[in-house]
Amino acid sequence: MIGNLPYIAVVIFIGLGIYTLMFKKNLIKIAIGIVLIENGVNLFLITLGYRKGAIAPIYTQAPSGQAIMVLPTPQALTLTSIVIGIATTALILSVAMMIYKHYGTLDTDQVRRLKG
Amino acid sequence: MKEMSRIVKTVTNFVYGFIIIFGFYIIVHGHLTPGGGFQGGAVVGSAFALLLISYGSLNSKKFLKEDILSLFEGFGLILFIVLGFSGLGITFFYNFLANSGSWFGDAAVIGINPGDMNTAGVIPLMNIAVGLEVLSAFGVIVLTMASGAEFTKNKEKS
Amino acid sequence: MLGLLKTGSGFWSAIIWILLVLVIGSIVIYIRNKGEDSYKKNTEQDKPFISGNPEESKESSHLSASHIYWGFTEALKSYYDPLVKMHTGNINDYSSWIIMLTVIILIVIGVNG
Amino acid sequence: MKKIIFGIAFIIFFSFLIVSAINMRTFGEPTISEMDDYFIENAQSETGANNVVTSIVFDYRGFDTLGEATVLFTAVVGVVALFRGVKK
Amino acid sequence: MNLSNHIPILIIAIPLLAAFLVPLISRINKKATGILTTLALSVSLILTIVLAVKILTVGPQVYVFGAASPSLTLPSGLKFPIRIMLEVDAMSIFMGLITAVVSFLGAIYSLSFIEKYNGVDKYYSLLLLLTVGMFGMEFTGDIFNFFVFLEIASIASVALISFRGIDFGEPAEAGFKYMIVSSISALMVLFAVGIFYGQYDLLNFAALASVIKYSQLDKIALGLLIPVLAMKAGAVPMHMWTPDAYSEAPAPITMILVAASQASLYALFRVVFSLYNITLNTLAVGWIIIIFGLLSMFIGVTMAIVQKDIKRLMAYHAVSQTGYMLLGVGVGLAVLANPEALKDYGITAMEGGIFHIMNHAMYKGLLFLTAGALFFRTGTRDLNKMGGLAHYMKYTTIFFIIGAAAIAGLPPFNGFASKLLIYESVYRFNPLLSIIAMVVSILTLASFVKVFHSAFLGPKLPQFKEVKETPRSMVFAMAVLSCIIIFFGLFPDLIVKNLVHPAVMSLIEQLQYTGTVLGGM
Repeated sequence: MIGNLPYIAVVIFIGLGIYTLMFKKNLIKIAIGIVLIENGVNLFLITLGYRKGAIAPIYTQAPSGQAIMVLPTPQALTLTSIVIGIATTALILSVAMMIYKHYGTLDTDQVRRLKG
Repeated sequence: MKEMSRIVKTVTNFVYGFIIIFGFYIIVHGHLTPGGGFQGGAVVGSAFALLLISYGSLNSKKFLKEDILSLFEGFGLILFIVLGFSGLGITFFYNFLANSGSWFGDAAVIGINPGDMNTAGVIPLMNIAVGLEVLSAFGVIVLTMASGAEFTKNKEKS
Repeated sequence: MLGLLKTGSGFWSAIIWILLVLVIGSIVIYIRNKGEDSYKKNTEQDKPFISGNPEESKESSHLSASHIYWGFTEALKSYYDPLVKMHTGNINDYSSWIIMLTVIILIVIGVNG
Repeated sequence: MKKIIFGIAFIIFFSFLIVSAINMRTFGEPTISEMDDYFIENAQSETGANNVVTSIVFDYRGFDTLGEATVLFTAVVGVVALFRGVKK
Repeated sequence: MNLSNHIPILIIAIPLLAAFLVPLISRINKKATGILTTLALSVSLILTIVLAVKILTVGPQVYVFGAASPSLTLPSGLKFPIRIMLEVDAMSIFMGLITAVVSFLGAIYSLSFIEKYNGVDKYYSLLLLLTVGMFGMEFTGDIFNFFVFLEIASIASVALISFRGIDFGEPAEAGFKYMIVSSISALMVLFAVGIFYGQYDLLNFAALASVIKYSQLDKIALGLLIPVLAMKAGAVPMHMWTPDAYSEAPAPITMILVAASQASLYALFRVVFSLYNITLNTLAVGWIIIIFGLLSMFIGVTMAIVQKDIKRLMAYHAVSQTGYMLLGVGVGLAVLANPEALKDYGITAMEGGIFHIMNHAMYKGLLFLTAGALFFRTGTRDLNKMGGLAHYMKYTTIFFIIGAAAIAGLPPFNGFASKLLIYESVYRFNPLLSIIAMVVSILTLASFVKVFHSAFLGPKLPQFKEVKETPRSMVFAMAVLSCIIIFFGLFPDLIVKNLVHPAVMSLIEQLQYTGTVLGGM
């Protein structure tokens, strides 16, 4: 039963992010929500790659007699997705700064000149 | 951003060189130890952020030039894609240096070994290219957003 | 034949259509020319006639966009009011709708297998 | 009213996520790992890199890495373009 | 080395290299950036055409990165591919052609359009990156690689949408909204990738398609993928970002954004047809897509009628036209498990839907370019403030008439051909759907009559005395699109037989797609 607890944690991360996106009214908080989902998904990938009692997939000075290694692909994927996440966050925050300059507010109820 | 107190600046002076060297160590040893171009680049980028925060965005302009950083960024990216292109005789991204005996061309000892710098073919070169790109990209983003923050704040008062 | 598109229950050819339009159009023009010509240039017939009222200036007589189809939108007011109201422009609603639709699709797929 | 409907939608969505988490393979015991075993066994001889992750990042999945570097470059160009003309 | 084997990667890599070079070149010469961009995009247009000819005669092409040979998908007797590969079949190259044409014309149009802004080098760099992202989404055969290119395309689009954000607030707002929704969609795609990886330890589309079981988790992955990809394509009721983003972006970018949203549509079709195919309940999923289509068509067009901003109006039409594509392909999906009905009318419906993608990219691109020309000369997008512009901009008026007639489905333009295919085949599936589609077409005509009347007709207005015809490069881009529209309208059978039908067959026949990677099955 405890076997799937890490996945539950991942799902809670994603759920919190979605909740933030749906119900929080501040643009910066919405950016935080995106980051939460992103971390949840990254954690999900890493969790998929774990193998009990295994070592990191690096042969340099690895402890001898320990043959099993964790799955390397999810680590590579997570590395890629982390960098993508940084890029996304930087752009979101810059645009939010621009909005603040022109609108003077970060409230989603007021940042809606485009509607209808 | 204002500059911070003398304590912070002194500590920064001590630390930032080590952070940058540590970052380059991670970049160069990417094919042997944990890390690689992205991780090392991010470490160096954090040193830039530290400098920016402790010295304030106005003072740090003197030693962190956005212009030069973006030049480095373009250089790193072009090096990366050119390394990809140079495998084109066989396929794009073909590791043409691995096990060839020339630069970084030694065959690795199979199994657990202490590690040899001169292995892995184009991977160390790509690590350096990506590291250069990432560190300058982080520098440019941090600097631009700092001046942008200044800009948005000034506009708000007027 | 070139330009013949089979549509399952028939065919469509733009070239035949154009030829037909040309033929029918020339017939129409021919018939029209046979009629009596009572139009004379540079007389009273040329001037606009608005029930005897003076003609408005050219600039103000242009109908702007928001007046076009006023009747249509007025008649469908009960349809348009909630629809326009739905487009709030609020970013929370944007993401909420995505989640909403995801849930609906997940339920449909889950039920129907 | 709208908030309640969206709230219910959120709860259902979350429960679907929980279902997917429970159905996932057991933590720590990957059942199928052919591709990763291939990497672990052959990365050293094929690429010469001791670090398997790096050999995946730059060799087996090198094109992803190019894309990732491109994303970072795009973000930098985007941020600079957004704040262009700002006094330096 | 034989370069003809490397065409798929060169199409992506040459604009990418140019995108990296543009900021460096601009330090030497600002003017050269536009020329370099156009040159790179024209090279990739030519290569795309060459590749299209090759694929339509020889068959699907694969390109494996870093392998000992470009077509070595399974090294040393493995049963699964380990490297990233591009897999270009008839459907991918169909979308690739659209992308290549649209981005090339967008770059040419930009040569004059973007002159008055500063930061031109960044603009061109981002335009090239957006094109790279679209090409990557269309050509890739790897599901994680698809996510990476999706992110490239969305980040570049956001930066371009908010390109005018330094002077106005609205572009930044539109960019923020688009960024949030596209981040959600990309992260959901990544979550689905994780689900697939966790079950099958594979990341390749074709290899996944051959082992997929449609288990509980696969259902959840499908349920996450369909709405987010439909959202990126602009399906109602997740279309709200479309008018915001399309109206605030510079006009040539709007034209490319239309093609970018169609790349997501392509991904949706690829997931449903090539990845799952008949393992899923085709009737249920088909009806989901049909209902998306119906809602998009109807709500899109009715919202368009009440708009006052010319680009916003056209953006709602883009939503409405996306509905036709979803309708046509959805009918094809609904009868996928029924070979008789599929042969009877399903394939025709899909041909209509797929053909409409290309037609839509062309005429909607043309319409957005004319709107951009009006904005370029008058400085306003508000229809209430326009009038009498036909006196000053004769070419633009003609191009607008062609585009409006094509979108409304008037014969003999190309919109009519694809809409006719959809009407006649969908009628045999369910007559009601066909009737709604026709009503939507009439409403489309009505709203474009409104635009035509309020922008072009009427007396000469004093405030537009200085307005001239647009510069030559803009006229050139619009003229090329008009010629394509007229050609497609006159000879639709050529396109349907040679391009659209192979594309449809490559979607329907899953074994062909998987067999290209996994060997003869």
